[in-house]
Amino acid sequence: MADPKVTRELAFQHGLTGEEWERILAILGREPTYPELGIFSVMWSEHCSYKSSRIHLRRFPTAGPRVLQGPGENAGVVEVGEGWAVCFKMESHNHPSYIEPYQGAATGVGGILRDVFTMGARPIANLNSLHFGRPDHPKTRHLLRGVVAGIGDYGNCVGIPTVGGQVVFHPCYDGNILVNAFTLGLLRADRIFRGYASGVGNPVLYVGSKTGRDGIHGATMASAEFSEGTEQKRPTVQVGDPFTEKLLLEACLELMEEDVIVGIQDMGAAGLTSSSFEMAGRAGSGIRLDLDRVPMREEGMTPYELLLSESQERMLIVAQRGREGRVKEVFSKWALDAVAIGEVTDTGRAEIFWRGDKVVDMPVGPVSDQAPVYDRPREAPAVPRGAPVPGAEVLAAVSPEEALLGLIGHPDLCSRRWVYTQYDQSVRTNTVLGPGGDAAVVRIKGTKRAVALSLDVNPRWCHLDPYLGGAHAVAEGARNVACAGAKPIAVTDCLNFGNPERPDVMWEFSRCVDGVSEACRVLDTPVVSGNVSFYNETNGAGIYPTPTIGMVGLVEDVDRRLEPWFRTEGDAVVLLGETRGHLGGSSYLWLLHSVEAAPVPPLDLARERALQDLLQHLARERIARSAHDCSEGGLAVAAAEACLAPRTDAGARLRLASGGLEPAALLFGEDASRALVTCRPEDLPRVLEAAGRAFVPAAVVGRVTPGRLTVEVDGKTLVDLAVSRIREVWHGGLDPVAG
Amino acid sequence: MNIAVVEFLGSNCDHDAEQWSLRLSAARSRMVWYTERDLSWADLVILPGGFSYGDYLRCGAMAARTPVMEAVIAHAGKGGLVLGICNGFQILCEVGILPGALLRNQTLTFLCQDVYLRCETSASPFTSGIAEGSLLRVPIAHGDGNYFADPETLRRLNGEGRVAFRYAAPDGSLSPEWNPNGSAEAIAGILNEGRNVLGMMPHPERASEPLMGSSDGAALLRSALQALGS
Amino acid sequence: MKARVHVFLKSAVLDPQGKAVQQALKTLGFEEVGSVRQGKFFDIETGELPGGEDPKVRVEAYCRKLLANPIIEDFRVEVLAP
Amino acid sequence: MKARVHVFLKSAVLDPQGKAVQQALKTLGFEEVGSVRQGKFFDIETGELPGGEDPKVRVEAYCRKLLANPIIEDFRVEVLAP
Ligand SMILES: Nc1ncnc2c1ncn2[C@@H]1O[C@H](COP(=O)(O)OP(=O)(O)O)[C@@H](O)[C@H]1O
Ligand SMILES: [Mg+2]
Repeated sequence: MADPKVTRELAFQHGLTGEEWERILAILGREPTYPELGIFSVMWSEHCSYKSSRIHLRRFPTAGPRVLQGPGENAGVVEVGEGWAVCFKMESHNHPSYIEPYQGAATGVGGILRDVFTMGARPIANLNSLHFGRPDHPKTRHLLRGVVAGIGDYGNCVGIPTVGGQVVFHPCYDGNILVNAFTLGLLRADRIFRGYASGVGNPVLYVGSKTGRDGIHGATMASAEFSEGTEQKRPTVQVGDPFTEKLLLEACLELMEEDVIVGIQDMGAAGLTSSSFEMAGRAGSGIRLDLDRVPMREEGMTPYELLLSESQERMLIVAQRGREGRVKEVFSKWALDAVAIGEVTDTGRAEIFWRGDKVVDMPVGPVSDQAPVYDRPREAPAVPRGAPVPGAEVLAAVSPEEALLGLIGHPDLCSRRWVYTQYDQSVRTNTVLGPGGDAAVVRIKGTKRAVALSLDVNPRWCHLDPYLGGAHAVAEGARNVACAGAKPIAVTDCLNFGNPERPDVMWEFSRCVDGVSEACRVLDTPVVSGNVSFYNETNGAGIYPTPTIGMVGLVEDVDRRLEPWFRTEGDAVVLLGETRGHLGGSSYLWLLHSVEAAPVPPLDLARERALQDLLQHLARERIARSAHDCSEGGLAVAAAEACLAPRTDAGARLRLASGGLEPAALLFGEDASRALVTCRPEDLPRVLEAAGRAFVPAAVVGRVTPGRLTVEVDGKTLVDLAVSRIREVWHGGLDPVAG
Repeated sequence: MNIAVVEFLGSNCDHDAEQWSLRLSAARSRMVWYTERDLSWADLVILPGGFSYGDYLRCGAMAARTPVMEAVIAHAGKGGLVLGICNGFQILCEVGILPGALLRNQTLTFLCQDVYLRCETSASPFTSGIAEGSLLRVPIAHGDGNYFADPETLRRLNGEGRVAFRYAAPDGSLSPEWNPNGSAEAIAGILNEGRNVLGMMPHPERASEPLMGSSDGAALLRSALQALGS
Repeated sequence: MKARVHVFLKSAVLDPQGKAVQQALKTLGFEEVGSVRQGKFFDIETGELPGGEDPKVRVEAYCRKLLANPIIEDFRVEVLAP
Repeated sequence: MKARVHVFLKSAVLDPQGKAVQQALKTLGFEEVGSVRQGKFFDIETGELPGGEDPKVRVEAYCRKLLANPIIEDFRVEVLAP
């Protein structure tokens, strides 16, 4: 098949702008060949080049004493003591998952796993953040079932436990779901591998699956809006092969035990192109590739297709000269091919051959890291977003008990058991606390240490107030890991937004980045990796800003961790933090009254930090027995969740003083920076004293009792429910959506 | 005691099984690659869980046809101990050392959760230290654990006391609600005729120390150790 | 009516299972095996179709609505008995 | 040689997948659907068979050695091209 003639129009069809076309002509000093045009289009796509987000991402704090590798590599690396480090990242697979939920989600997991093991880390935990349309949207059930099965089947087969995440439903995702996959791996701090193509004459090896016409132009698809009809024009969907991934993982890690690899990188979006250009770009070297040697799955493939294919389960390795044989040996033990397809040069150019012709000859630098950078126009909405909080009469229409059952049984807040029983949570036998708590806790064998992990974002808050929403996402993540007794140490993010060419979207983006940055600064959690997904928009309707935060915390002594649940009768229940009954942005108003009310709860990051330090102290000193943060659904939902310990029916009797607040505000308000902790009665003075020293308000609100949750306000019983009933409602919440 | 943990392409609970063995101080364990043919040195062979060959075609089908399985058959034939966990159980059925087959879970989904196992017989090297009727809390993690055998086989298994474990309620009773995958007669694990081979879907190695949430699974390996007189 | 439906992966779509089966057959000594593609089939029996609808058209509707995933799969319907 | 192999669950073996498909079809409004059984098929292409072996016999060997589990499955071989 002859290549089409390269014209300006063809460049437009590739998603390039007129300005970018001129730039290409200037860089090359001639018109590009068809494969070169393909390379520019993917390398300069939003997905690969971050052209709209780059100037904003610079504002993230990215350094810290623990950071061994910040943004810019395949994943971030943070030191966790005793010579160990963790490597983690989160990535979106939103568009592919909407088109084909099972394969889209599965290959999303595959991609993020490769990003982590390419750094030399053995993946030990997966998490995922899923955002679907409204629960009763006709597509939601199919998408939910497909995505969950896809994530499970892939991670289960590779043998990585999936230990947590979040599931959110909101109409803003009706036409654009979000699938964000997170992986954390473990490595020795002095054995980090990077994507460098250095050392002139070193061989470039292709390892893993053969190349087919899979997902050609997936990267540019992730950089364009959906419209009626794109569902038809879709490129070939990629199918995941988790068995091959497992072999690839083992082969790479085995090879990494020796001194053979100079640089390594997975072939993700934009496949062979992005891996070779990025590796040469980082090293400031050149690269020569011979496409005839690329293992092919289909007949008649062209250079363009070979360069742009997104076939899964492939990696590129630059090995030390003369050690190719060893690479082949290890890969053949794992029944995989390793083929030398080129070598590192000192020309600073990518020279790519096909049947003896040089089909690509372009400078690496300008393509890989001098991609266009845009400071796109930003504009705040003319009218602040959100409705007012309804008056007391409206709130009084639902009794507190009904409201509590309504919230914990709502698809948004109910148990995720249906989801996570489809995930292998315990393979590798490191899972100390799996899904169902505030944060997952995964131990590091051979030490007393563990990591605590949480994914968080409240898109409604980000919509109402992108700055605060971004800051809250970080604060909640950090609070979740602190409730497990962990110290928050670093963050990865996945920033899901609408069309960046819209000033209001760009404003949301910039504000979210500022909020995330500020919270990360105060909480001492640098951003070490991340991902941006723009164009989550169908027919002009964009999603709410959704900056998913992946928080990583460190538990130094896993025996001094906390769980979220009430367990022991007679324990005192203490509410830490201040309750002002803030209903703006609450789940209560949204889920029960269909009101997205402003403003979002204020966030005092210094107080947040004080609370989190206190929680860690209570855990370390073994003063507290449990800690659970108050987030969606407020104090009452937090209390109900704390009653739902596996295999126990401990409840609580809470006696609250209204302080003049409406019951709904007191029970369901979502004031930030609060947690419910329990302790032995004799430790109560120590808890209160520690809180006092930390300037964290603390109120004794009740006792752990068997079998029932009762809540009295000013002496009046407002809630009196059997724990078994709460459990039943909570477990049944997803049935109408998933069942 | 010398323990062999067999590694197939795609196995992913192999190291969990190895570490489980290593926690028993009297045990020495070694990983055995699927191409090896000699297991004469081993006292106990563990076929680990976890997606050999991706569970493609049928779970355990391809692993059952690897060279090492001839050695496993020989070892079992001589009365050597073999423990198949999850995918290992599926492999033992595929190769015919144990009767029956494991079908897709009744829910048609993968299931990972804690279950209660009722010990049905103490008369085996793996269960000698576990009282009949007592319960173990151990996780399952599988998509195809729905035990199937023809009525005649089931009759024999029951008659010969070769059902080792059944899925049970926390009070030890049997009911469909507590049989997570729809297995025939709630069967979770079975023995061969010689009682030296046990296949089971649940993962005892994932319930073998307090940090994992349960230590109930440790009893299996401890029993085996005792049976081997070490 | 009785029908059999074959659902196959489109030819350009990767078939990891077929690939693994092919390799396994080779290892078992069947060196000649070149390619294997795996698919599903459904044997369907129905009662009377509503309003004399054409059986083939009806079963094709099953496929489009449920049995096949048009993004990665093709299907073929055979009516075995009307 | 080209062959197609069908592998089906024996009739005594419950087919929960087929059952689920049947129920889903009914829910979609295809009330007439009585029973559905799901199976697998393999399209196999080979090079020359060794020593002029009968193609059908050869493919049956694939089935017995790997493709079908006789405890739960039956198979049928069609040779499509010698
Ligand atoms: N997609 C998912 N996969 C695995 N676990 C999940 C998923 N979604 C939610 N969970 C788990 O369910 C629990 C509740 O989630 P969430 O309400 O988001 O917690 P929190 O409010 O404490 O952040 C958490 O333990 C979380 O890890
Ligand atoms: Mg929480």
